[in-house]
Amino acid sequence: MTYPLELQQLRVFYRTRDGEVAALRNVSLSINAGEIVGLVGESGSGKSTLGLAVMRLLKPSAARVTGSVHVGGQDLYSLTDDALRLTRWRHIAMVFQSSMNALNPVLSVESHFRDTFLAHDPTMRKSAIQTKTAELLELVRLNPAVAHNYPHELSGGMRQRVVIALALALNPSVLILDEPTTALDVVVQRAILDQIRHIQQQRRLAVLFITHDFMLVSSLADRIAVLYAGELMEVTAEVTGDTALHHPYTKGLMRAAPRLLGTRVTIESIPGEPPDMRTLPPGCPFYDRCSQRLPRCQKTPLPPRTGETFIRCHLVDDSITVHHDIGGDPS
Amino acid sequence: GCGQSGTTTAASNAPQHALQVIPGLNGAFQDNFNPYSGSALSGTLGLIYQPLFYFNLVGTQVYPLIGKSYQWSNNNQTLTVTLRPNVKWSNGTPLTPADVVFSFDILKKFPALDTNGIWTHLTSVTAEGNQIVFQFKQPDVPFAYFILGQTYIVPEKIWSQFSNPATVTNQKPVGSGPYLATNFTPEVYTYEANPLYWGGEPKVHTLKYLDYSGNESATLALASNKIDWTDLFVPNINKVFVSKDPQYNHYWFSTGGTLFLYPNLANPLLSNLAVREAISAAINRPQLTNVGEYGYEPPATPTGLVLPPEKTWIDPQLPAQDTHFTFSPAKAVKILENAGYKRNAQGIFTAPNGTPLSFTIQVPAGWTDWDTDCSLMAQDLKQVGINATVEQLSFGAYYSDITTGHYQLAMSWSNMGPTPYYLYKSLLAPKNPGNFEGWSNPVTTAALTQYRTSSNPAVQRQAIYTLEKAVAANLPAIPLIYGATWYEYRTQYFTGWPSASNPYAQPAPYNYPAEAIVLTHLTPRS
Amino acid sequence: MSYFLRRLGFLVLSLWAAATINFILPRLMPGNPAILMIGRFKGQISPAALHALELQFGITHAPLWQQYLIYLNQLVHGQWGLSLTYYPVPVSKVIAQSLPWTVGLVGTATVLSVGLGVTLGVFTAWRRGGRWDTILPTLATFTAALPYFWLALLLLYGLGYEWHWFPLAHAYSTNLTPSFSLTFIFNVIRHALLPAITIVVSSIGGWLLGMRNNMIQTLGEDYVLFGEARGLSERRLMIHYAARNAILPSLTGFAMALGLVVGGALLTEVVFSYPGLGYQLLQAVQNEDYPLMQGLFLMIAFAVLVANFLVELVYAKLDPRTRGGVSS
Amino acid sequence: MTVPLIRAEHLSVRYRRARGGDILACRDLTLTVQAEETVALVGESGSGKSTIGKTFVRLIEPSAGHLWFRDRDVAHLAGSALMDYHRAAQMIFQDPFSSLNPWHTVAHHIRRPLARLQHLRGSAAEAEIDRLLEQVNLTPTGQFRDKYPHELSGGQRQRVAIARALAANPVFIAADEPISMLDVSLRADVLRLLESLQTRHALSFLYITHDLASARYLAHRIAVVYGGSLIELAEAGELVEHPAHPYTRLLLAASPGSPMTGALPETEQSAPDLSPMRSGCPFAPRCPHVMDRCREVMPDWTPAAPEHDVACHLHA
Amino acid sequence: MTESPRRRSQWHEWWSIFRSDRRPLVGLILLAVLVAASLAAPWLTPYNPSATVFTPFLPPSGHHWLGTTANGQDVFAQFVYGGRISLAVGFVSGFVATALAVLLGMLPAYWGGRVDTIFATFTNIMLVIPGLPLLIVITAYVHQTGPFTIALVIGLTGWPWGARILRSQTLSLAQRDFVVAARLAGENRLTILLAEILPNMLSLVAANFVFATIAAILAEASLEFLGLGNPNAVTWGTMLYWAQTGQALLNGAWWWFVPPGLGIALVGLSLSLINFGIDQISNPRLRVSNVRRQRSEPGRPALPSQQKVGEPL
Ligand SMILES: Nc1ncnc2c1ncn2[C@@H]1O[C@H](COP(=O)(O)OP(=O)(O)OP(=O)(O)O)[C@@H](O)[C@H]1O
Ligand SMILES: Nc1ncnc2c1ncn2[C@@H]1O[C@H](COP(=O)(O)OP(=O)(O)OP(=O)(O)O)[C@@H](O)[C@H]1O
Ligand SMILES: [Mg+2]
Ligand SMILES: [Mg+2]
Repeated sequence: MTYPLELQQLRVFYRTRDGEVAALRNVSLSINAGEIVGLVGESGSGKSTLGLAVMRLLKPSAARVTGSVHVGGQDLYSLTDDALRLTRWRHIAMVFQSSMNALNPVLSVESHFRDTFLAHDPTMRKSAIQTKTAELLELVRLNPAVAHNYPHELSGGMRQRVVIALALALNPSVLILDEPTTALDVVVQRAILDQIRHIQQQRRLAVLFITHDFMLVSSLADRIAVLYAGELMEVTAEVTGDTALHHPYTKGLMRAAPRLLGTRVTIESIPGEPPDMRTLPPGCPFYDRCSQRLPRCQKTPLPPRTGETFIRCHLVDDSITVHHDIGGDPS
Repeated sequence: GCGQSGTTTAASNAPQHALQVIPGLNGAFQDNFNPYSGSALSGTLGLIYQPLFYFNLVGTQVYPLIGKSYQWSNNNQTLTVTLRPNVKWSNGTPLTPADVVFSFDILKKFPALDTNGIWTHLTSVTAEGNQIVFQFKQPDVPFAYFILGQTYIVPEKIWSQFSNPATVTNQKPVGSGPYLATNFTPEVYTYEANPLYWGGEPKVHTLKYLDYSGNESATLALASNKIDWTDLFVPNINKVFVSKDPQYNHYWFSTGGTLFLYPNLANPLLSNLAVREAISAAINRPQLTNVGEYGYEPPATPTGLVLPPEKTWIDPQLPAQDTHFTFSPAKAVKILENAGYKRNAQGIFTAPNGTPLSFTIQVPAGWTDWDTDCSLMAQDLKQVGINATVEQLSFGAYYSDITTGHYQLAMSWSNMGPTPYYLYKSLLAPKNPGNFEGWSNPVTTAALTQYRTSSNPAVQRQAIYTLEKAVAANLPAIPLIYGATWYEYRTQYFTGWPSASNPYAQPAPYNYPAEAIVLTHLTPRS
Repeated sequence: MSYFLRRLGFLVLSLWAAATINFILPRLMPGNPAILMIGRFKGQISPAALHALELQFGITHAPLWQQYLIYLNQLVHGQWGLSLTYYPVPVSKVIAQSLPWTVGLVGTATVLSVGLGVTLGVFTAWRRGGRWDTILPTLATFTAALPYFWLALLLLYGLGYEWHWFPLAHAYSTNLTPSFSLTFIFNVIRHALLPAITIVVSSIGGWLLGMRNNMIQTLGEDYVLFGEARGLSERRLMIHYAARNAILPSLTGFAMALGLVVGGALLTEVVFSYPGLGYQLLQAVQNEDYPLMQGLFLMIAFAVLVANFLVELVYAKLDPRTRGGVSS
Repeated sequence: MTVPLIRAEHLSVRYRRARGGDILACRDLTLTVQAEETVALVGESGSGKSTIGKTFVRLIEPSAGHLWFRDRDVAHLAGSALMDYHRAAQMIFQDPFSSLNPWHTVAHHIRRPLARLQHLRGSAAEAEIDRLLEQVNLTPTGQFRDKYPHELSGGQRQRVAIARALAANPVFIAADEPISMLDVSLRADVLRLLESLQTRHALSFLYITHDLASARYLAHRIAVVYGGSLIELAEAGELVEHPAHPYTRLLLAASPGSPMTGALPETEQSAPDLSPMRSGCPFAPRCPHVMDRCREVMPDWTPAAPEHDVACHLHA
Repeated sequence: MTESPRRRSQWHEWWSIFRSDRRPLVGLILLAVLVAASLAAPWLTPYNPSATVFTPFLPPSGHHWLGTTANGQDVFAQFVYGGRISLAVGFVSGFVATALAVLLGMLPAYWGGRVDTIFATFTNIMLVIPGLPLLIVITAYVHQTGPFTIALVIGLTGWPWGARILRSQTLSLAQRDFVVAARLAGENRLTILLAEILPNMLSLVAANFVFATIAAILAEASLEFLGLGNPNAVTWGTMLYWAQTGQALLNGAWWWFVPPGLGIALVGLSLSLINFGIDQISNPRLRVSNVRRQRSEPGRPALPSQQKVGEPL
């Protein structure tokens, strides 16, 4: 079968003053239609890089990409510039991390829609554009009159909705959301997430939802992919259950967030800091910070894994039971 | 007489080449032919309006213009001018004695127009038939120069109508001169020959006065052989200009007024003749000429007379050391030592009372050749143990300093007239505005009076001889070099230009009313 | 409304300040115009003329505050007086005669320079790292540092005098009479070319570099990337997303430059003997021509302020954030 | 009960703005913070949380009301008296990237308040710097002292900011969203640090956040503000378990980790009116239970439960 | 990644920016050569720059590297000695203008209130007054137009544009949390201004200095070209003046006219090239280091275009 989005052995290297530095290493991930995959990880783990690489938006002068990205079975990286331009929003769209600044301050909301439509269909009629714009704005629960506003006249939440509406404009099959709500108030965030989920189900979108907020994504996503130092450590479908097997890093992320309800559980932070991407150890990149590390974790490379779900950890190799203490004391 | 008989025989089908003039560097021209305006367009005085006579400052000629002759009487207190008959205004009406009288009376009525102070000397101007009678308050023979040569005659009919003649731009001038102003733009204005001119229609039909504000573009135009007549300062003129067309390109940098180093005689050190002599001996005048002035402005002579134009005035009995300067630092040192000055630790001479010979030399900022001259002099003076520092001041500050005696040494100009009297009067007459140094001496004052009150050339000559000796011996101001009148001309289209060998009139286009004399002497090359 | 009033207040205040500075400045200079007139002739006119000139020029020795009040009063009544340099030509006439040439030459050159500079800046930034991006900014840096009067002289000498490609001076050939004929217009353009090139060459670099900097800053903005992601054409992105935003910080600079156009390009005009205002300004200052200086300074101040005001209007057109409301 | 550490009484803060009229970012606020207590201030963006925090540490002078510190009104202090107050009341800012000067070393940031507020100089100051760095777990201190902010991670920077606040040896710290700009794993770090500092130094915190979960974690009591007004105040557990005000309920429903699904309980999403002329409940335009009264009168402060007060006409 | 193993101080980082881009380095070297040449003038040439002892208009040769002037001065000697004053004037007035810009731009801005309004208005008014005429008036007023009077005057009139830019930057920096935090730490206003705000504007100040210096060198040359300086001082400006009055080009003496202008252009070029480096340093995107978890980037100082471009003199 063809996935709406399929990444194989994706690697991204940034060109820096210290030479090329890998920001993503051998990432393989597929998303089904109608599925939301959450991508979590600390800052700098490569989440946005992944999003941009999937969109083929990394500047060739700044970054080198190997591996493949297939959108609807089509290899994005073998397209010509023009074909790429046309494929982009029609098949795969993205909402940026900093959507607050994703709208051109000197253009009205309407112009953004017009630009988007005309870029892909120069013959589109003005009236058609207007009706579609109104429809899309209503889809994200905005008053269609907002079309005449300029970005600065909108609140952050409204801007975010406009950006999401723009992302849906050409009815793509894949949607990448890079921290679409981090800058927002919880109430607004929740409203937007509800809408995203609603639309996603309606249109059977394949969604890659990038965030660093484990709590947020766990209630939203069908699967969660955990990125650490440019590598996928785990892809899991179930996070709440106590029995599920998890990578120590995933568990660390879970334990770090305070709970809203229930008994007050002491939170714990993951000690240490993410590794320097320029000087990664040969073994597990999490080795330095892992509380359950084994001697061989330091030198032995992590096993390559693919599939719907997987864990890449030497503990799991040996079928050693990982203790699940995320729930703390179940009293 | 210098009247030209109009010749029309040479007239050909091809229009005559218009004579191209750059009358000095200017901002865009402003349409202003008011003879009373200091900024009237070049040619207003001379080509359009004329005085009664023209006195040649580079030669000895006196050209009768509207006047035909003049005469002193009544103990030199009455000057009578006989007018030339049949002079017409360019609008065809005759020029009457009443016009002449009016041209003087208007100066009385509007003192702002009387830039020569005519009415401080006259009591009345009246017409008697064809004659104009000027009554003087006191005998002042040389002042006739201003009355006869510097006062322009205007038509009463037109000028009596202006409530304030000073503020009129007079764009359609009616004059008695050889040319008519015909066309004006900010870049070029045109004169055409006046067919009604009393001396006959000039042979040069058309004059184009061009506006150049940039020295560079003007010189390039000159070097491109596009200009027939101008007064640009051009260094290395033989290479830059003459060599571009040696057959036709010529120049003559005639000497103008003498430049002096003025000592403030109120200064106890500078009032000492020895100090002035030492300074004079220490100055390397040829160097000023060659380095400061591109070799164009020759060293002056001790009498201050402008040579060669005034060479006929030189006292043949003048001792040799008073006819030219010798540069001698050694002599300067000796003079000071003899006068009892001693060198201090810094090598600077000090007066017996202990004050060192240390002076400032004032010079207007931006007059760069003078600035250079002064710095050369300062170096010269240092050589002989006199400390001098150059002070460059804005012109306003400089001028008020030298006129009010707030200076020690200053480089400045002197005034010039048809005879050396004008220089000496301005330089030596007590309280005279040009007497910056504050000279006052019974001998010179008496000599000036002697000249002023006599119309007898021999008496006048004796007075000048006295003054020459006094100046050379006392150095009330120290002559440096002669100013120069820049003047370049081309003979490709027109001949008859004044030159060193034929200095019949001041040669530069800005010399008024001399330019009219020059233009009426030119003939087109056929 | 209150905003408008405040702008108006600033305008009036600025004009008053310019007028006052312009009253004080020449009077700080030693001497007076009559004395300077004597200086212009290197003493060739008789010293008796000083008094007469002072009389003509109406130089009073009244207390300064009195002169100031009279001066302000005349200004308010639009009387700019008679130029002393060109006495008795009215200041308004001196200005009116030279202004069109200056505006024509310097204005066109400035607009050209801004236009070209901005375009090239946009272009080089867009092709960042490319060949043109290494050549043009470096070249621009160099031309911006050229002393332009030096450049003017070199051009005048080389292209004008040696090679005869361009005329040596003036705004039009002196054998033509100004008219609206094609010959005359071409002649004017031919005469303006060399000075205009000088102005453009020496000022284009600043605009290019400034615009390039802003562009690069803007190109890093998310909305440009988001536009690219949406598949917008390069043209649209470059012009409507990047350049349109990048130009905003330079607008004040444009306003200043446009306003100062009426001050003329002094040295360029002098070198090419162009009949513009620059040389008049120099002469006015050097001759302490109070009325002419006053007229010119006020006109310049006025032009700059008006240009600023206009640019504010344009700004509002280009940047919706300034159109009322609270900017974020 | 003893004298509270800090008590705001009818505190209001008015901002003058060039255009669009003045706004009341804090309106008639009455709130106490006891010694060694953490009070969390939650509310949506723009509700006036930072304003309140800055007023509590007197970076802003209130336009009305009193601010009692122990038994002294510090609302209008200035000059050295204000400096004295700053010895007791400090602040931690939201953004560790802009709260440290990129030009100064870690040690310098801490040395300045020591010198100005504690008059510590020389080796005594240096020893104190080491001690403070240790307290915020920036060890070995020698390794951090001479670093520049850009050489530190976000969490480390926030620790420096905390150490700087501690340098004044305060009894009260307003922590303005100290973790909102930090990464997940670092958030826990800083929360734990604040927790431990409180017990070790007998500190009181005004913990400003929009994240109910962390408020519940760190605070003893939670105060909810909306549109510049305090609308609910209760013990932390009580508030999240039994929210009384419709806005609090909305907030809770929207917070990640809440079990509530389905549409949010609100009618529309407009920003609250902050103009001084407003008379009714700030939440009225969004409230699903809005009554006429709500738009006209600001509800009184009423107990919804013991130690649980709310300003809502529903509970009157 | 959060930490680089090589812990570099700010200065190191800046230096590495200088090294990595070739242009600032070229600029530095160029400037260094020009400065060194003028400093080493007595060793580079045996001739006195003012001595009029040689044959006029000699073309460049082994004896006279750049030929001689119309008065028989050695052009190379004039060039290296003249560079001294031209550079000194440039730097002095660049310094004065920058100092004034800092003083009149920053202080009132941080003081705020009416003081700020008054000074901002004053600055805007000063901007409206055309520079060269103002210079001419002031040089006329100040007696003695030596190169350093001119430098001072140029400095005194060259500040408004910089002041305006620095003012807006100060206003934006004053809102930053670290400034607020400094207030909490008990710092007084002056300390905050000097120790907290000023350092963060150094790159802007440096850029301002660069452009003020270029403008000053050009302005000085313009004044002297108009004959308003001291013609006996040897500077690049007076060289141009004398070359122009001496009709160097018409005499074919390009070697007299070209070097001073080229010298000025090269100084300007080198400074602008150096400014590319400063520009990069001041670009906040490079300064915001690799660790970040920012929701947005608040208060990013927008660099207004730093040049007062295209003011025709
Ligand atoms: N243009 C670039 N040049 C060099 N390195 C880069 C570039 N962009 C990102 N990186 C590096 O690549 C790594 C991954 O960055 P990325 O932005 O993808 O992280 P992220 O997971 O999205 O972080 P965040 O949660 O902060 O958004 C980081 O170490 C970052 O410093
Ligand atoms: N200096 C100021 N001048 C004018 N208005 C201000 C000022 N500071 C804040 N405001 C306004 O006051 C209101 C409250 O601001 P405040 O920063 O206190 O809110 P907040 O709750 O901290 O918001 P956030 O969660 O976004 O930090 C907002 O409407 C804001 O726009
Ligand atoms: Mg990211
Ligand atoms: Mg806040």
